[in-house]
Amino acid sequence: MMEIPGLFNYWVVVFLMMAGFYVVISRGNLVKKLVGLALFQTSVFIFYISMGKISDGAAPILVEGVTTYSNPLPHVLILTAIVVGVATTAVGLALVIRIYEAYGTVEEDEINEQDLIDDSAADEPVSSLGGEKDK
Amino acid sequence: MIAIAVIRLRDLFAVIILFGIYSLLTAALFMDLNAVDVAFTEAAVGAGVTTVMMLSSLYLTSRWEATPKHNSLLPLLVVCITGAVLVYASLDAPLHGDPSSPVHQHVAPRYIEKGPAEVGMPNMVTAVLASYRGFDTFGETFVIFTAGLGVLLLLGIQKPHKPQPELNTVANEVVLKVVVKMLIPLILLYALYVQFHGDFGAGGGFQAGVIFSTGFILYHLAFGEIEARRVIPTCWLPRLAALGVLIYGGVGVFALLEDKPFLDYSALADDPVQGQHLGVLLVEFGVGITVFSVILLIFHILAGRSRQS
Amino acid sequence: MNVTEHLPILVVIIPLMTAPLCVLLGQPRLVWFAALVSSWLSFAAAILLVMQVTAEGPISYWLGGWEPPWGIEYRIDILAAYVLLIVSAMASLVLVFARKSVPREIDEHRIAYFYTAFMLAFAGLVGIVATGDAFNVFVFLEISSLATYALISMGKDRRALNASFTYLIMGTIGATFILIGIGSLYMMTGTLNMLDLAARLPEVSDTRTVRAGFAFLTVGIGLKLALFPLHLWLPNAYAYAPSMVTAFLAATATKVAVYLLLRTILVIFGIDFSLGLMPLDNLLLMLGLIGVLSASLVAVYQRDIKRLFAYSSVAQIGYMVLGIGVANTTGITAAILHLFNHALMKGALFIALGAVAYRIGSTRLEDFAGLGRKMPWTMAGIVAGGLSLIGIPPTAGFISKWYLVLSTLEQDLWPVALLVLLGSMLAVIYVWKLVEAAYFGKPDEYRHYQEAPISMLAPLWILVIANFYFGIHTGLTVGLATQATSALTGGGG
Amino acid sequence: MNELQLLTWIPLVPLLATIGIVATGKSPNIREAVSITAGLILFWMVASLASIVSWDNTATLVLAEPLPGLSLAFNLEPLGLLFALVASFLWPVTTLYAIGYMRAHHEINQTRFYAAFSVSIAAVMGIALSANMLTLFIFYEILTLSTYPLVTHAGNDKARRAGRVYLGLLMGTSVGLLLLAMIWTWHLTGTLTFTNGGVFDHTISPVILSVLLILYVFGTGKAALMPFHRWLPAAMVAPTPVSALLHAVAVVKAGVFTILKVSVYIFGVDTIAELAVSDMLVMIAALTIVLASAIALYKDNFKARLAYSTVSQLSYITMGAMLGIAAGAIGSGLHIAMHAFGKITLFFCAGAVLVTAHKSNISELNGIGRRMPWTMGAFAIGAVSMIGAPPFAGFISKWYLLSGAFQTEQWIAIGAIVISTLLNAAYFMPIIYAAFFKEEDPQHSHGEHGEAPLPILLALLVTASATWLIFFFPGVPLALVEQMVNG
Repeated sequence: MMEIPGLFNYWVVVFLMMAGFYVVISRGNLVKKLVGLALFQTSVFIFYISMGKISDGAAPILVEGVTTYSNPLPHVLILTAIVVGVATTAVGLALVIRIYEAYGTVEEDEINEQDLIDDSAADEPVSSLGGEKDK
Repeated sequence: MIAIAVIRLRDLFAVIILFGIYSLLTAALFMDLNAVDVAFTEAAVGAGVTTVMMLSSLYLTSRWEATPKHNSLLPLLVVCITGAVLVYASLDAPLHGDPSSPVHQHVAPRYIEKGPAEVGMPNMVTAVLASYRGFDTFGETFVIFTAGLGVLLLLGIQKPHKPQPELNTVANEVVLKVVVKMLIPLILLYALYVQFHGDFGAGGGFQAGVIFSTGFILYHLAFGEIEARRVIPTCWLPRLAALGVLIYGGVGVFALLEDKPFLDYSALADDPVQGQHLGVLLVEFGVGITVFSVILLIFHILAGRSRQS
Repeated sequence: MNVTEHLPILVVIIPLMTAPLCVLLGQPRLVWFAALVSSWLSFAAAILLVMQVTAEGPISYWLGGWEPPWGIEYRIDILAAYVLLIVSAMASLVLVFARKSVPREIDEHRIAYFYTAFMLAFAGLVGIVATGDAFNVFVFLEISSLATYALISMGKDRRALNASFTYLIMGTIGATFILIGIGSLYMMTGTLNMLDLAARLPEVSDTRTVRAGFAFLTVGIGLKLALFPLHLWLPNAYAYAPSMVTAFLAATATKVAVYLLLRTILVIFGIDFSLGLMPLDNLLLMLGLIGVLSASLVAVYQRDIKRLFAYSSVAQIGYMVLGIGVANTTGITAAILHLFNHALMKGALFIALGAVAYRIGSTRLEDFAGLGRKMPWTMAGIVAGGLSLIGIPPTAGFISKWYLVLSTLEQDLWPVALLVLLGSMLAVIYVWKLVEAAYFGKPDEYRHYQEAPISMLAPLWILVIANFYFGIHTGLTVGLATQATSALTGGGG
Repeated sequence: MNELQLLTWIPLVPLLATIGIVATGKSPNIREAVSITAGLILFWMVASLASIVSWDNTATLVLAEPLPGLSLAFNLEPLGLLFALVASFLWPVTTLYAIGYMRAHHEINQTRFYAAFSVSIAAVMGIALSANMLTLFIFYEILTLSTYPLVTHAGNDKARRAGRVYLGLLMGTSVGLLLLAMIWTWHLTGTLTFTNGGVFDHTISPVILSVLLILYVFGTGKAALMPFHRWLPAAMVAPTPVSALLHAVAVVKAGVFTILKVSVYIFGVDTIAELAVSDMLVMIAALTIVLASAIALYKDNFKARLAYSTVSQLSYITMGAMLGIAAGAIGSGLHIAMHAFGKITLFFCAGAVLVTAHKSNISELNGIGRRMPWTMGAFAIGAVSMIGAPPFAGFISKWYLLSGAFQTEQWIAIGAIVISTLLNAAYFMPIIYAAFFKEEDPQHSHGEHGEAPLPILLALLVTASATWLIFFFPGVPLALVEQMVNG
């Protein structure tokens, strides 16, 4: 899609972003959420990279005779961002595994149900606090 | 598009594979947007590492996603608002690829014009990455370190149990073993190339680290866990990661001791450009080590985990 | 090397570099000691910074020796120094408290990594405060966040995992929003340096992209800030995290987010844009108010005291946001003041709760029965912290309340003033629930009670005394706050 | 010691006493010796302060400056001095009484009791001497908090509920209304210092002033103006010495004292006179007077009846302050002192009856006057003084109030005073009559008992005679309040 000029790229980004974001907040499955999160982030990466692009500019590696390069800065930022993304995913997955071991499921609803049970188990009314005695 | 499929599908396995393909496509897109390094990383990290991690953790959890009970209207609304804002935003955005857009005006030119001269390496990305915005990369390395640490904290290291049959079937494939034996040196060699060639062509610490670790992961798959851990004991990996970060930080602190600002590589040698070059090399090396050990660590942990649950 | 020149980076680097060292050290006591020392060192650096900044004005530090906007700049103005002080001080105190508390709550073999994660979280927060570069904020935000997720998930209760995951999802969404915001700003200005942005934004400030970027930044920070209604992750995260983590987070994390908000709307965009062009002030005012009242109400009905104070934290954040929303000098001063004072009181409260958890292994209301007798010092600390929370003179809480109400009156928003005070009445209720339980409840005969160890009482009482000291001698806090405000509203740092 | 030193020490003495009490908690005798001596020292100090003070140049002691331009400061001022004199005189007396009472009644947690007691006194001293509204507010809150453990002394559920009402009303009103009023005043005028003739100039619209006045009057929950009076009856679950000193003198007087201070030194008598809303407040006060007296009439519980009588008496003071005229203010100032002596006597008697005869209801008191002549005699004195008949203290203050009401032609106020006087008579006289002239009915008798324990007797005789003496020598208080009004 390199030849398509103008704002099209941004709109693709927006679409992907919406897709990923939607998965994150609507889906109950934790793994799916993480996938969505990754999707979401990737779309942001594209957003950055495409702003760094210059039409018929070359990759930002010094070569004799090439004058216009794409902007290296967004690339740098995104390199960082990608790594951050994968780091987040890693921690997230580790959490999911622990959750699975603790709850036996990775479905948000079921987990929340179990939590509610825990809470209510803990929340029986306070035993009436009797008067205090002298030392 | 694949994104849709990712939303629709309930089979998480397929979802993840699709996601991998999707990342590859993104990488291709990056490539064609002249973001060589980014494409490289996305391919290695997004398509490679992420997928592997997701799969192995999927193996530890359940494969099928339940049909969501709660209705997804509110989320849809939120998403639409977000999307609307974004489109709204994009309306005033400078045209894609337009050289005159402010992005290309203010800061960037300096990198492009002076970068090679000041830092002394043709790959501007590496220059910016490791020198101009070296501190970002420093932070980034710490992010990886943190991630490894987080996984370690969460899952801990299990003792390797005796390999399970289905792994043996793989492990007994003599041919495969041989192939792998031949492959691994190549991979490692390539990794080293990427590592140290980063300042000329595409690549650098991250990519190198990833490739390096994939080499070992391959070995792990082929020869089973025990073998793999004999080569590099898991308990070393965190220390190795720490070491990598320390190398990076050490360079910075060295500059401090020279009473130059933190991470000022020109402190490393008399000729600033030389110093820059040296600094970048060292730093990239540190990054490489950290990335490699963290990824391998995570893989070991996940793999070791899969035995007992 | 000349230390005074490198203070800005030292504050961040010391804890940051300690983290990998902790991994290499491995031995728990050793690790704890290293963490303690480095946190105290960075605390000292922060103190020096405050003095330096008040003496010579904002400091700019060029990382890698590249001048901004090409390189990354560390910029320490009064506000930054002030927040740095808070964060490092809290870290140092909490680590003292941790000596006994952590071995009780974390398994032996994890302690070393636990402290590493803690140092990373700490360093990340400090980094966010110190940096003057928009993208660098994101990076350090992620460092601290990732570490925090791990830390929270270390809680004994399995619900800690779920809480941590929710936080991870919301936090990452927030971070990504911030990333989008930064991106669109960068797209319009071509720079990432905050001051440079501030300089170049006005000419493009009427473009939709910038406005959207502003929106994304605000929402993203709002998520980190647990600004109502984006606060859902906070109560569980605080309730189930290990005590020392809760104490540290409650006292610092949200504060840093508030700082970030101030930075964004006042420094980067400038007060005219954020509070003039955009309808942000009324929005913040409303959200803050709703946050205060609803969260306080919910807090009243909590049975788990940790959760109770977590909700009250949401309410307190509401106060700060409200202060910003009032959008006059006094209001912002109030917000900055409350930043500090709330760190004091919540730090004290959660440390005290940690001590209780350490002794009786629970923070449920009914388990507080009779603690007034059994752990007099701890409970006295809680009561004092509670009074400060309510805003009874002569505590620090009173001072910030005073400024907040004053600011609303200056804008002739006296209904708001009334509601703010209503909030503190709710605080009376939920604090007194605890007091009654502790002083009139009958202790359980079968349980062995004992006063908390000195290593917990010491930090607790340092904070309690600070609460009273800064309620009477406000020269430092009010002084710094007013200076910071004038610097902020005067445009730039 | 010079004035400043005294200003410093007067609040400190009770605090030191607290420390001493806690330290000597193990041995009751020393503990109580400590509190009594502290009381005597305190009174001596206040007295000497009164003797050396010269109103032309009163010293101000600045402790700290929590907010720029707004300091924690003490300074001497006639009304404050009067209040301090009364409180510090009654403290040792009450302590004496308390010793007898607490021991005879085998109360628990006596150390905590005495400690909290002296903290409260310290707070009262702080209130009396405070030079500006902020200082007053701080000590006002401290007083609320330090009396909380006294109210909930028994520690049972009843006490706890009472404690909630107590804290809820006092702290709620003060934080919600009083604080708001203060900050508002600060916002308008930039000062909270008590100054003769008030701090408001004529640029401020009367509407805002009216709102502020309402906030102040109702914000001072301790003044027990209806509808915020519920805490006072509730507080009666406390041991009698507490009800006697704190809820007949210290706390409630702190409330009306605040109102009086505000009306004289923040608004200024003239400003009050100009405000239309003050008439409304007078009306509310009048209503409180009558209603409370009426309720008192139907209370059979001894202390409850006294409590409601206190509520009504307090509103005399509020009313006087709201009249917006010198005589009214004087009357209020005097009434702070006069009512103090009378009411504390009554409470002492109620307590004495409770510990010796174990009777807490009025219907049980028939013929008790024969067994306890001294106690009931003192009670009669107190009662008559309450009613406001000569030759007892109550008469003087009522006289001034009435004259103030006449001068401002506040017929409602006059009516209220007259009616409540009748009601006072109606709910006190039967007690005296029953005590002395009715036959003791056996079903209520709890066995033989004689006069109350000696310390109790001493205490209530002191206060009773004081009530009587002041009628003949009203010099000091009168001089002080007139000083206050004339500035």
